Amino acid sequence: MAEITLIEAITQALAYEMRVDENVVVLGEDIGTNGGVFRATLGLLQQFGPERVMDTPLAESMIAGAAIGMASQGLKPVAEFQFVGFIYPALDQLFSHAARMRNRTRGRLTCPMVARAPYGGGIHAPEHHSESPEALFSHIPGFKVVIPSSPARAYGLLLAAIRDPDPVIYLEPSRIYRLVKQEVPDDGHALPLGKCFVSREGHDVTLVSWGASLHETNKAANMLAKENIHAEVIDVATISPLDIDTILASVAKTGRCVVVHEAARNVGVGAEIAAQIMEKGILTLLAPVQRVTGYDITMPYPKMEHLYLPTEERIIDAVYTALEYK
Amino acid sequence: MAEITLIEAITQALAYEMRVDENVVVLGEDIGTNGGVFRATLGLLQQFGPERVMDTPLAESMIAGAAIGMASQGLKPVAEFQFVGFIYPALDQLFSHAARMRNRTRGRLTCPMVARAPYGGGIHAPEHHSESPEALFSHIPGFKVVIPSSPARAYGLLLAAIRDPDPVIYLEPSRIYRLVKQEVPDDGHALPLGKCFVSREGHDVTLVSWGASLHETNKAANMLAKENIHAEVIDVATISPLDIDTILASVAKTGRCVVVHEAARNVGVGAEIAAQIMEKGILTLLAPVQRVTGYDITMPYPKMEHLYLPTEERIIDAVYTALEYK
Amino acid sequence: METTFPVVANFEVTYHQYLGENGELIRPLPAFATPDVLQFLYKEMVLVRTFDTKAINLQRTGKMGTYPSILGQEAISVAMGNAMQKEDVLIPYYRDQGAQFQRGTAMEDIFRYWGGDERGSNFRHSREDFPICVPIATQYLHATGIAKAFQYRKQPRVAVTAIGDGGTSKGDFYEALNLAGAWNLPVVFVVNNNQWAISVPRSIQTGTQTIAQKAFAGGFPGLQVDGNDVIAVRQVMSDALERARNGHGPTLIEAVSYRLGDHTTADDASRYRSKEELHAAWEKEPILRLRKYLIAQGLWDDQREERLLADCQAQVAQAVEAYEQTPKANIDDIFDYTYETLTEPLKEQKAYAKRFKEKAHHG
Amino acid sequence: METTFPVVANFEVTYHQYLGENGELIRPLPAFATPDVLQFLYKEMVLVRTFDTKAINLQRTGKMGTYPSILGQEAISVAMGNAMQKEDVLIPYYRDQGAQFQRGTAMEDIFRYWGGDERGSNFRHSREDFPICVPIATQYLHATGIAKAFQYRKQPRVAVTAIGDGGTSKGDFYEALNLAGAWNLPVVFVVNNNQWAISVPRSIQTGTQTIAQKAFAGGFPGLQVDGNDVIAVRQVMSDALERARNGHGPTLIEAVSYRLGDHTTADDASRYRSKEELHAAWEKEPILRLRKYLIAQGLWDDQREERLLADCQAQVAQAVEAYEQTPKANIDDIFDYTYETLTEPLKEQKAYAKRFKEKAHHG
Ligand SMILES: Cc1ncc(C[n+]2csc(CCOP(=O)(O)OP(=O)(O)O)c2C)c(N)n1
Ligand SMILES: Cc1ncc(C[n+]2csc(CCOP(=O)(O)OP(=O)(O)O)c2C)c(N)n1
Ligand SMILES: [Mg+2]
Ligand SMILES: [Mg+2]
Repeated sequence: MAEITLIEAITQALAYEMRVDENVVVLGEDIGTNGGVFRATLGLLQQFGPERVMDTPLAESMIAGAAIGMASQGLKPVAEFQFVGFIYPALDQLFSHAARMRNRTRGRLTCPMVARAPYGGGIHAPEHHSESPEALFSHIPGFKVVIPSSPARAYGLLLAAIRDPDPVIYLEPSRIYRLVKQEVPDDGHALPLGKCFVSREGHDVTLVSWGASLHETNKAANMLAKENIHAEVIDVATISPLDIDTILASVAKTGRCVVVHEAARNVGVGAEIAAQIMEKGILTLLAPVQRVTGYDITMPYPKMEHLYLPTEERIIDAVYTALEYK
Repeated sequence: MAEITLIEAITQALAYEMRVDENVVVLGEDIGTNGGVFRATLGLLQQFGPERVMDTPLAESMIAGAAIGMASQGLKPVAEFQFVGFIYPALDQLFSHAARMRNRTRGRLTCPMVARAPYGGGIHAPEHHSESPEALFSHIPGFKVVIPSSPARAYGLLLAAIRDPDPVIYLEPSRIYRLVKQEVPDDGHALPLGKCFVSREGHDVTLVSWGASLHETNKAANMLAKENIHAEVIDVATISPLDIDTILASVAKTGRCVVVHEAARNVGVGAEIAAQIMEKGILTLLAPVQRVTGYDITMPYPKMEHLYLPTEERIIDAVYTALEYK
Repeated sequence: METTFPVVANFEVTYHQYLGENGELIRPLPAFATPDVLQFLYKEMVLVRTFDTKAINLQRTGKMGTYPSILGQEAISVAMGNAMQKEDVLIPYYRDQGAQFQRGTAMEDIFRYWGGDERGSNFRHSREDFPICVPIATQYLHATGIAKAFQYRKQPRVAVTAIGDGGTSKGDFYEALNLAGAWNLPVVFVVNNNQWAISVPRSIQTGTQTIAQKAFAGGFPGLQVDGNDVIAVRQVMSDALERARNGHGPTLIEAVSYRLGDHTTADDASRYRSKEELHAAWEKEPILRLRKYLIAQGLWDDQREERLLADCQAQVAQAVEAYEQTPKANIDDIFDYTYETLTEPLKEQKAYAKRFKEKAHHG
Repeated sequence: METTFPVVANFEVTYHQYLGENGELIRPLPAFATPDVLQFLYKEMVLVRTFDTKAINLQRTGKMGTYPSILGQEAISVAMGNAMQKEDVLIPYYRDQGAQFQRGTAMEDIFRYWGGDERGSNFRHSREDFPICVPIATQYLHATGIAKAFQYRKQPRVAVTAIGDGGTSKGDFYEALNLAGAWNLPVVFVVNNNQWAISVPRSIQTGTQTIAQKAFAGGFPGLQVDGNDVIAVRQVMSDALERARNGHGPTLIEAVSYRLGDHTTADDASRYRSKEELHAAWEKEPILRLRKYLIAQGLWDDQREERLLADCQAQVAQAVEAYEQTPKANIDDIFDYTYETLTEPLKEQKAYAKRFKEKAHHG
């Protein structure tokens, strides 16, 4: 079996689900002939035609609002937002309607849509092309928020997202779109939403991350291993609802935890994870949970973005802070 | 001096600043002849005329976008969003531009605007009229987020917000618009942004809250006092940037902390406060920080909203959990 | 050499009316307007007004929350719902009671909604219709998505949506027009131009001569209709529905009317508009107008009116009864519909909430 | 009885052009178009193209990031900036290099911006002009706010803003038109209709005949101009500016042109559009057209062309030099402009960041 990249895994999942379920349609800007600016929808127009692969006018509120309408009719729209920095005009539709339709109508109308978007920095892209707003969606009840970290997870989680009966925000770390290749059988097997994955076992410290940052986190774990420090690495994968149990089980073992994310620190997802570990696992904690995050500044333009993104060095520094505690 | 309500204090602050600074203009839906649906701008049209008190067409992105343009020209627009549940269409303008203009232009253009909105639940209003999205704004670098809890603080903080050289999100707890009256001298004295206020001193537990919830928090403190439990109560007032030092100083004294807010729990501001207390004050903590919050559901319609809002009982329950720890 | 510049596109807005302000016929009746149908439309308008009066009353007596009266707009709403086929979908705004009743939505559900109960949107009939939409103009986009689903499935169905004059200032309104035009969608866009958006008059809302002309931004026809003339609204609706159903795309209908009541029960319109204006508007109101016509034609009289009013009262009273008998909601209700399956965090929160259920203070 | 429905409003779009596709005059020259001015406009267009070519080259050689070429739209951009007064304010989109240069914005700043450096938006001249706007259509609303500030202060200034054809699908575009119409604001709205929004052709973007007609949704004039005819664009711009400056409100100008390059250096337009279409578009391009006219009038020749190209190369080379000499940014730069005064959390974060400065791996 050929190895594929994360973005190819996304295309593979979209094509799979479109083949087996004719209610699945995709829509967005430049997703047709062009196959998306990152080529996530490459070939879909040819395979499924313009009625299912819809190049839309340039309007994100419209994309979300139309998807909500389609979903209410039993379609399963997968809407692409060209970059997650351009999803903000759609927040009203997403927050006010997608997230609430089931609750508002007590289950009569639902919104089984997926909002996909390239996400995160480190690709030397112009301003607004490198944002990490997962905290915003995680705070809004009604969404599931999913961020894959590898081709296999991208495939399995996207299938799960499309099949989920509720709206899923699916954020794709563009920095690792083509970073690694994996064999990903096109067997239609979904991965569970709402579950963390233990990516690496260890007993000295728990490193928690997701998306592209998981790669620096893994690198840090490798470097630490050379110092005989054995980190357990957790890929959160579903940011909301959070699978705190898997994290707590790890922290119960290690007693120390570092959470790593690209997004700004203040009221970020790292805070939630830290707060829950304290609430439910304080007795197992040997040091305060450390956060290695983006700063509370707008993501810098490419020339300076490397100063913003969490690095192995910062992660290792935080691990030592945790280990040296008391 | 006559005593005034929180909303009258807001009107008083607006009028004061419009008198002393002709760059201050107000705009929004129904703020002219009607004086705003809650009457926050009552009388301003008569005093300052339609060029400074602008009834706008019904469009929130427009209100924000136009305010950004005005602010770049040195005006100090104070934009009213009729309810904070209707600010979502403006999030793109606010996140992408208001919060970034100074940084984007390295200080050449700035955005000294205020976005005011009635906020929070408990007024038996229809859906979308009872939201608490302070976490969203707090996560976005570039904003200050302010929530007053009394007439005096509403006055002083609004003056500070208008005078601030950067964009301020000013959320007004509508539940307490007319709950208490206070003497508020119309002397133009601003209160500092970025500082918590210690509302009540105590040594057994620190209660941290803001806005309308501060009232249940204070009531809980009163009830606890009868049980000889002396709570220190902190009014956060500026939700971002957070004055963690005042909170830490209190927790250093009490060893226990309960954070109370109406907004949904997941990735809420309570998580940030809890995480920071752990990071910087874990050695003084005798129990994990407790959070008493809204649930991770859409704010229920009026019939059931009382089941959602934090109550004295829930706060006291959390205090006992903290006190009984270990 | 030429000195003028060629015209490359031009557009016009027509105004549609059959009944004059005094109920006199100013154009030949359209085919649908048989005596039966006209009497039916009349009755339905009176029913809506009876409901409306009761709803305001329920609010005033503390039995319901804030409520937006439809007073003055009955013709638009009734004609709109009446012209639709059952299999069409209504995507209403919050002042579409008449259309909702035509669609089979229960009065008690509307009471429940404004009584602060989500169950009011779990319609037993018209189950594909959208619930009341509070965030202004968002519903216009939902309508385009629904219309797209019809188009995709090659179903001869139409999405019908409505909005107020104020709502036409919002981005979602225009984005919907643009998409509907670009995709030639089976959708009918209705604007209830009742002259006011809360306290903001139409003249401040937009600088256009008509609202109908905003359709030209989407590339399809826009027209004005006398919104107090139920015959005219019913006719332009049917035309637009037929156009849409036959694959000829969207239409924007600006129904010119007047909000005779306050914006909602939380509003006091005397703060911002004159008695004179209001009195003048009452002269044109839709129910009286049709009654005058029917009476002149010998199709209506006082006896029938009396019977009708009694009938309407009885129907509404029954709905009030059903509303008041609604079983109490419980904690499960507020937790169980955020997701299809309760998540782990919500299981925990629900259990916690149940601990406090009995003690709640507020409300 | 009448049987037709009266027209209550009508509208038309005119098309403006002076130079035919082969550089021949098809209407008498407007007054501004003296030989000097025409030569000046020509030179400025060539300068923009020289800059553009260099910018693409910088990107290709790894010296700059993604860049959106203005190839084909030089006439629109130069005419727009040229028609403005110094005290007016430009609120550009990302393909307005020509207008920016007319306004005094330094070429090296544009290089810096696309080189990934915020300092590129700290213009030394044109300090009130807005920076490049990436979130499509948002700038149209900024323009209305700026225009409102002028109106409030009774300053005879105009806000000029631009957008692409794709951008006209967005809510902010229409909300801006509506506000400008409602408030009669001194603003000129320019649409660069270059036929493509990345890979999406104009025909998919909107169902309208023209983009100009979208102005009717705002209640003010909209017109089409040949965007490859710098004389026509300059003239309609002046007219619109004068209208606005004299308190007569906004104008929407649809400048019909063609994007001769890829969308940006990250795009490959051959994936989605035909060579034939591109070749046909080259036949109409603005620089060649004006050159033909100038040569026919004896106002231009090969010698002047050669000198001009050398001049432009030198100017651009100087800007590249300045760009390359830009001092390195540092940690303070990324922290110090989020607020006027560094907040406590940011002080802490900045100190922390400085600890790691030397070790950074990425980039
Ligand atoms: C996005 C949004 N902004 C503001 C409001 C508050 N609001 C409710 S109704 C209304 C006026 C609507 O006027 P119009 O569209 O003319 O409809 P009408 O009420 O007159 O029928 C406003 C401002 C809202 N519901 N949604
Ligand atoms: C809100 C938003 N959505 C998407 C994008 C990504 N994007 C950048 S340019 C572009 C196409 C714009 O086309 P058009 O408006 O015609 O301008 P042109 O590039 O052709 O000059 C898109 C989709 C964006 N910058 N902003
Ligand atoms: Mg209205
Ligand atoms: Mg274009």
